[in-house]
Amino acid sequence: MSGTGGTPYAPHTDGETAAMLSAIGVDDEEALFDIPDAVAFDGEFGIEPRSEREIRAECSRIFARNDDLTEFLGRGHYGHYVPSVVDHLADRAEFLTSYTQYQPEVSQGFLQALFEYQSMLVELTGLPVANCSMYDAATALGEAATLADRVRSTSGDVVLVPDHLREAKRAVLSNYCAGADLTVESYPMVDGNADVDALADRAGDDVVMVYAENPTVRGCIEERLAAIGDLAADADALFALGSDPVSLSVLEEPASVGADVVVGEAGALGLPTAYGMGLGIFACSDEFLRQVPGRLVGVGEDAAGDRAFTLTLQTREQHIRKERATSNICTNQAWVALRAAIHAATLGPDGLVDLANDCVREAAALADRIDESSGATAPVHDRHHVREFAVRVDQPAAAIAEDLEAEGFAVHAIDEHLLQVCVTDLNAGRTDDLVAAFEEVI
Amino acid sequence: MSGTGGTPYAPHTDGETAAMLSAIGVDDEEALFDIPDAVAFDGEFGIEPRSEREIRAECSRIFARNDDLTEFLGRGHYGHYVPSVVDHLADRAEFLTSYTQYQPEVSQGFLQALFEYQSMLVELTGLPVANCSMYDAATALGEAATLADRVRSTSGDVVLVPDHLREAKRAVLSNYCAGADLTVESYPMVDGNADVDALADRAGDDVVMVYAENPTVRGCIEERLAAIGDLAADADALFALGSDPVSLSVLEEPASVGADVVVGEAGALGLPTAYGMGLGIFACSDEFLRQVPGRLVGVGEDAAGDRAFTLTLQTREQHIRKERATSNICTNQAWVALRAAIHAATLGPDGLVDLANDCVREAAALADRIDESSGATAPVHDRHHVREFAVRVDQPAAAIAEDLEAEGFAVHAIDEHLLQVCVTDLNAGRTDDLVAAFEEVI
Amino acid sequence: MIHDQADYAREDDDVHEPLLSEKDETTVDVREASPLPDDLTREELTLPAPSEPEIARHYTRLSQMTWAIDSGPYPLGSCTMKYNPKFTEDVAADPNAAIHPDRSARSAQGNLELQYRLQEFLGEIGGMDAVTLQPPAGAAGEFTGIAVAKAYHEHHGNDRSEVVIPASAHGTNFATAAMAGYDVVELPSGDDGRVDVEALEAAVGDDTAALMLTNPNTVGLFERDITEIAEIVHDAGGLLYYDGANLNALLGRGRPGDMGFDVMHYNVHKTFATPHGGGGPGAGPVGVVDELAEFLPAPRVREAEEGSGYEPFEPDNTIGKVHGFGGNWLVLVKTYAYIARLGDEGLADAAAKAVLNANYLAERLDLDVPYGPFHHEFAATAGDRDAADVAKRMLDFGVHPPTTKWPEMVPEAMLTEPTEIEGQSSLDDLSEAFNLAYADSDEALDAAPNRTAASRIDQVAAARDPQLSWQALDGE
Amino acid sequence: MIHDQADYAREDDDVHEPLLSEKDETTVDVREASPLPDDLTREELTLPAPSEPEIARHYTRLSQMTWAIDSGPYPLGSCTMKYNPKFTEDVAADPNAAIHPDRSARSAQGNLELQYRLQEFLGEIGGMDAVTLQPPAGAAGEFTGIAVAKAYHEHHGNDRSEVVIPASAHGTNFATAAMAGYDVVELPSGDDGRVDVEALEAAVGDDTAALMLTNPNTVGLFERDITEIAEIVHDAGGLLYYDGANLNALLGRGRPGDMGFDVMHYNVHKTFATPHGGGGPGAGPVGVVDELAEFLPAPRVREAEEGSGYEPFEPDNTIGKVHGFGGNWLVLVKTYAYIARLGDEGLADAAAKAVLNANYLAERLDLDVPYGPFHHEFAATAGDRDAADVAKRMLDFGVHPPTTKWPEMVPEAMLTEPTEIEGQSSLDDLSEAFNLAYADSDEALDAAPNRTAASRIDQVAAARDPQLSWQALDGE
Ligand SMILES: Cc1ncc(COP(=O)(O)O)c(C=O)c1O
Ligand SMILES: Cc1ncc(COP(=O)(O)O)c(C=O)c1O
Repeated sequence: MSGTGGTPYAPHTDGETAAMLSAIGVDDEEALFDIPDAVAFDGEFGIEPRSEREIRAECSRIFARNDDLTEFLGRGHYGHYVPSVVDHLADRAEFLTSYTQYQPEVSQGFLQALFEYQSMLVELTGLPVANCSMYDAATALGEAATLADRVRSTSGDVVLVPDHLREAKRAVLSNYCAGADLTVESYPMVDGNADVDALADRAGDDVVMVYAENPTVRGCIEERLAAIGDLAADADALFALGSDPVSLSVLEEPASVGADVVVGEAGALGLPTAYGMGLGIFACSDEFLRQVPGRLVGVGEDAAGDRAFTLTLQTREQHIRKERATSNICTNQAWVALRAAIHAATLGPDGLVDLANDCVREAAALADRIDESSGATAPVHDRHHVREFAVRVDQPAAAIAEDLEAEGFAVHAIDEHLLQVCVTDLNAGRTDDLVAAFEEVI
Repeated sequence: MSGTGGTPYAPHTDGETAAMLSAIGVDDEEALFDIPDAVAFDGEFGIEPRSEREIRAECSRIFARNDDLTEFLGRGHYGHYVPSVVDHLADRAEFLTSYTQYQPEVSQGFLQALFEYQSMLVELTGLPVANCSMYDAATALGEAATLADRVRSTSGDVVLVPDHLREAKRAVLSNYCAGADLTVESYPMVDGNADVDALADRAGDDVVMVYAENPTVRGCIEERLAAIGDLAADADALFALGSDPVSLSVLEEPASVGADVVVGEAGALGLPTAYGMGLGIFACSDEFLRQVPGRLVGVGEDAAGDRAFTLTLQTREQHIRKERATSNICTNQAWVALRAAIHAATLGPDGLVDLANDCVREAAALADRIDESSGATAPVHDRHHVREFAVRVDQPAAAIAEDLEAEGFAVHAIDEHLLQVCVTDLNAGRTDDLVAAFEEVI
Repeated sequence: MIHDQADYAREDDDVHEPLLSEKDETTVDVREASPLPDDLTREELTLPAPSEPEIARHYTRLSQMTWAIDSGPYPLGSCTMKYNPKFTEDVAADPNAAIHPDRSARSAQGNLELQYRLQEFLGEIGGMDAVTLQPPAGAAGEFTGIAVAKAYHEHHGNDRSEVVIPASAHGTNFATAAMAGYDVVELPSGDDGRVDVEALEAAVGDDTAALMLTNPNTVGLFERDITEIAEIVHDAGGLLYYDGANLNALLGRGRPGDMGFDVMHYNVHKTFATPHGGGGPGAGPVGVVDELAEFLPAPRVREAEEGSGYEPFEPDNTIGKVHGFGGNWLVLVKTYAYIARLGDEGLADAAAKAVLNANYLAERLDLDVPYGPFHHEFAATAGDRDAADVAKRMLDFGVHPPTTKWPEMVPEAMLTEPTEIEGQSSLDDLSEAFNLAYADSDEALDAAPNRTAASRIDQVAAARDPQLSWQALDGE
Repeated sequence: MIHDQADYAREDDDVHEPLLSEKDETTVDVREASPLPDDLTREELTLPAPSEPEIARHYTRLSQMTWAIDSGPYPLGSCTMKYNPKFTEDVAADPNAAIHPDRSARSAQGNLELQYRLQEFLGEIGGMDAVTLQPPAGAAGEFTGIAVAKAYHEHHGNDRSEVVIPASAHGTNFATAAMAGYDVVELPSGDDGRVDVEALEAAVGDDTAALMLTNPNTVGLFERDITEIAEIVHDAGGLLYYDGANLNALLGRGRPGDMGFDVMHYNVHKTFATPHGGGGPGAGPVGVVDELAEFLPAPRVREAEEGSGYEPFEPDNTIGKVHGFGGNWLVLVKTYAYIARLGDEGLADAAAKAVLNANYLAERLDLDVPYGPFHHEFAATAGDRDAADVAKRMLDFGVHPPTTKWPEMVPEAMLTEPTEIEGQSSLDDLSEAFNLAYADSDEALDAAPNRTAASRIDQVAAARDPQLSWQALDGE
């Protein structure tokens, strides 16, 4: 083992190091470095090495400084109960410590798992092509915009997004659009849904993509998706739809409302609440097959004529096509996709649909109760909701949120007098207490 | 998936169940049961099924009812830091969910791991034979006594054990001895060590086994083991020595002091503090090879002439020799042995010796400080200690232990005015606080 | 379904994954390192000192050369290899449960509560009045139960020297009785594979301390005459011991306590799906009827006075201890979690599906299955083929074979227990493996297995010249 | 060392482990089940509904058909496949860290503190003044860094349209520059494999927004003229971007900030050993010098007023966001744990051992290695053999081959990076695999691999007729 101060993860004994140096023909490791003195570093980082036990204790102390709140938070990052088997299987070292399947012959297992993930997304979206991950919903939306830019021959440069869009997602989209000289514009909402009439007025030649979400970031189910799809088609704009796999298990199939691309967040499956870490969905119609960003797993044959899996259509990718690639993405979220696939498998379609339906029922019930008991208005929008809904309060929303926090609950303050509350299987058991807290603080 | 109320761990769809029943030619599952009405059960257990999430929450609530104490407890059950890699590797499903290697051709991996465990024990004990586990130290001691009974042709029926022996261990030994018509007797101690003179007086034809521990249950290193070994040999009694792998890494090698059998607790490696769950060591000299209880892994050859591992000498075992078996043991502690082996591998001989030496140094230092600062006497015995030592207090020991508990510390009260304190790497960082607590309560 | 097992070998000398000792051997000068006087220490210690990456690879590779439930069917008769629900591992890993056994009761209320709850669960399920969780395996449970029976007899001044055991019983039953100091009276099986009541009557008498029985028995047959059997033994003053290895077939449909059994062990790694860990740990709690409760090992756990939690206590005439502490705690926690997960209906369904699976599988086999109706397991006979050879060939078809050549009442027995966790298609695969192997040529059987990390191992030769450590190999 | 990979197949149709959809397909009538009006829901949903035991087996089997670092050597050049310390998984699994990103700062002090500490660690290690943790991978870091550079230029009223990139650079550099709206100016490699300073001088000018460089470069050569290079770019008003993929070779011996780089990304799944997860997630934090700090993505984390913990803040002229939330949190936690484990000396030693290993391995190869002295990786050339074929043959010898056919400056390149985690004997095995494959017959190379779960896969045919889902297969 290496001496004190060395990395514990190199196996060299002093004797081996010496033998290796002599085989190379140098006296010490320093001789192998070809760094001019002028730029060599001889300072210190000042980082003390610690034992793994010390670090576990240290981090556990640090994390204990997060308050112990019951979270009714959503807005794009959702926690559902992740069955234990997901952790146990995904944590298998072959999955966790492998990399991109450049040698498919020794990577059949992971490739098949990703192929199955793609297939699940195909079923959920109704679209025939799904890649095996983007970083998250926001970057997937950005990639959708650049895809639109590539595939739409319109002279347009406008990407239309709903006014109710998470600000951060819009910011990411803007950064992706900036490089392609696209502009992001919002279209208005009526009572939590897209204002289809306003959208009709706005949609024109200059629009390359129309984006809608179902459910919206406020949890509202969009009721006129097909109309939006038609509008987009008429404008020769891409229709991109944002969602998540739990919602997709019950809501209108994107393909059936004319979606060309589905983006969104699949981390609602497989990932625990993870401080915003995500899993970007990217699915689209066949037409754009050679324009898809990210990795695709396909089926082929091996020399024995047996079915085998392999990464495919790699000529779209940066490592081959460089600046003409469909995206710069390389490392993606494969392991998170694996987790989502395992989670979906444990639920099965029944479990998935039940989970989604519970998110619909619980949201309606909780909104009602808050509305009835606390003097707040909920839901603010007269729509069907999945998981979450807005609440109007007379007081400043931020102050109410702070008061609720003092009671042990986290909710969103999304506007001067608007709160937002998200209920899933994880916190549904605490709704009584939340309602009581609302009564208390309002 | 099975309908509501069924086991979630059976894959049968209703359709499959029906198809299977019809293949068998019965109408329902009940028809397959051949239980006379008179003894059939038609009541209820009253156990409500719960989701895995509910059970996790329930058990976590239950376990939170254990007080959060810093434990300075030992006396046969020791906690050392178990590196994370031990959990990750031992938890691999192939290890955790396999069984006894009845088909060695598909069990080479686990067999090799057990063979390596045996080899580590051989190195630590100096004895050529080590089995691949007993339940724990106490049952291993019991098995040593019945081995002595089988191999010693003396007319004797007495097993001599030290006066400082954990009461529970003696009780287990007594149960094993009862069936073989053996009697357990204690020999006295002087200042924490075996009273070798008294032992010499006692040892005679009627003795089939002399047992000593190193360190003793009070943490004292036995200073005259070779003399005890000689005494036993002269009396034609088996010399059985109890220890643990951490202590064995520095203490005299059992073989060199004449031990015929080594028993003890190997759970000090690989197992976290586990409420007494253990891993029994059983090692012995070649002479007793065919009398060893438990499983043995040996090396053989496969049809290709390659080295291969297999369970061996199975004719000793109950499944072949029935009432003439060397033991009734079947299911043992194989997975715990695997954990111990991985832990030992992560430490290497350096790490193991360092750990043991720290246990010697920390115990001496802590005893000194308690002695100096609190008015208690420590160590009570003027010996070298490993991990633990006795403390004499003027007040009732139980009351002091209770007071210390109120301060957040657990120690043993082992006699009217005797406490016992055990320090390892796990609690060494809290010795200042313990000393302060001692000052406080004495 | 065919399975090729991963394996590792060096081309030069065909050694599978090298031993740790072949990768590294490091010697430490203990006397130099130790603060102890030289005469109290060993001179040196030589062990492998691999780095963490090497360790990770070593054990990952070894694991891939190990068949497990999570690999595929593992229908070892009598062993009850069920899928082990993963979440029970998480429950058992709770750091709050990882306390020292010598804690004061006051400070260990959580663990005491869980023990109490599990005692209650098991009592209900077995129809027993009192339960100890201490025995660390089934055989240890047997030893405990027989020791309790012995203590009972002694307490009542009865000097009894014999334990009666059917020939079809598991080896542990015989060995246990002998360990407890009893003479074994072996009862030949009746023509129908069950206890021959007349033979029993003849065997039982004043010397009978107990009859040990498993029900359904080891070929899955329910002892229909259990009421009569119980009467015979009780009338003679003996006790009825229930070997819980097959309790999984009865869950929710029959309880040993209701059948007249006085003492039993539960085999939680079988019935309640705790992992078998490559040979253990398991746990073998023991339940008894009221009259025997005072003899159980100490401590047991009971509710303390109103509202003050739980407390350990010593039964009045306890036999003392059968484990240095409280047994295999982590296993007991998983047991609790499993039982709670299934509940009444789940447990009953587990039994139903286990019996369904065994019957369906038997139906599809080309091998004969003598005796019936069987429940969760059956012993097919390989007839004029060697059962062990057929088993080796089955390995090539991607399944683990059943238990072979036991019990002896069935010639060339293949004792098969698929448990409830296999589905129809998996059972179809399994039956195909049976049938193909059974019908295969002698040469194919002799040459099997071929797709495994090692080919056929000569166990007889290995036992002739035992090499039990890497030190022994060095000495070659 | 030879490795046979585990695999599963049906004898009848030679299908490897069946797809989940081949095991079960269950259809749910959504409209019946849903409380929503029919016009808002889909009609039905069809997906596999396997039981937990089936799932466990499925993924266990798939895992065994997947090569990983824990299987053996995985010397993919540029990818830096290090052993991933297991304990970092436990640190990241802390339930207290699993909070929602929209928590108030007040209630998320723990996570903010860890972010702050990690920003500080990374700043020190790279010699950078300000760090954002947000980018979720290396390429995302590049995009962030270039966007920051662009914002800087725009802020200063500079309209610059070009990014200069050496031909040997990674594909992501080119793609990133294009995504950010820049024209790419490709710089051919100099004769010594490094940047040709004269060519650079010619390429750089008023339009140059930035030069993207990795150092050591993608064949492991240190850009000795880095000071001059920096001067040229800076004099032209451009910025210097450092691609952190090879930072692992410099740890403790050189810092991009000290070399004149203005902006860089860290590739934590390379340099700091967080797991690659079969393709991700990783993380690509970005560090910048003071002048660029105001453009970094929002939020960053800083110490709040004396004693009141940590707070997120928005840099004055932030480019906004590059990830919907804070990036790949779990990966960042593992990064922190790894850096803290190694500390100054461990990090420096990791670099030293990585360089030692690469040099030792190259020394033992029969293949030529053009260019030098290289550091942690080198590009051997397969000469007149096809590098991809040699790689396939290497699979049969129990190792993962290196990156092949890239960078193009080396013909039939085999870009090899063993990292510090291999020991001498493992490197010897690896070199043997190289040499045996390299010397093998054309037929052997064509036929390879043979010991893997699948034999050689025809990727061209697969791309010709893409089948990307089980639905597509059904439609066959
Ligand atoms: C019928 C029977 N009885 C007893 C036992 C012994 O149980 P254990 O292995 O848990 O000690 C077994 C185990 O295989 C068994 O099958
Ligand atoms: C030199 C170089 N730059 C950039 C990248 C991109 O990093 P990532 O895959 O994390 O996006 C890589 C990854 O392989 C690389 O090797």
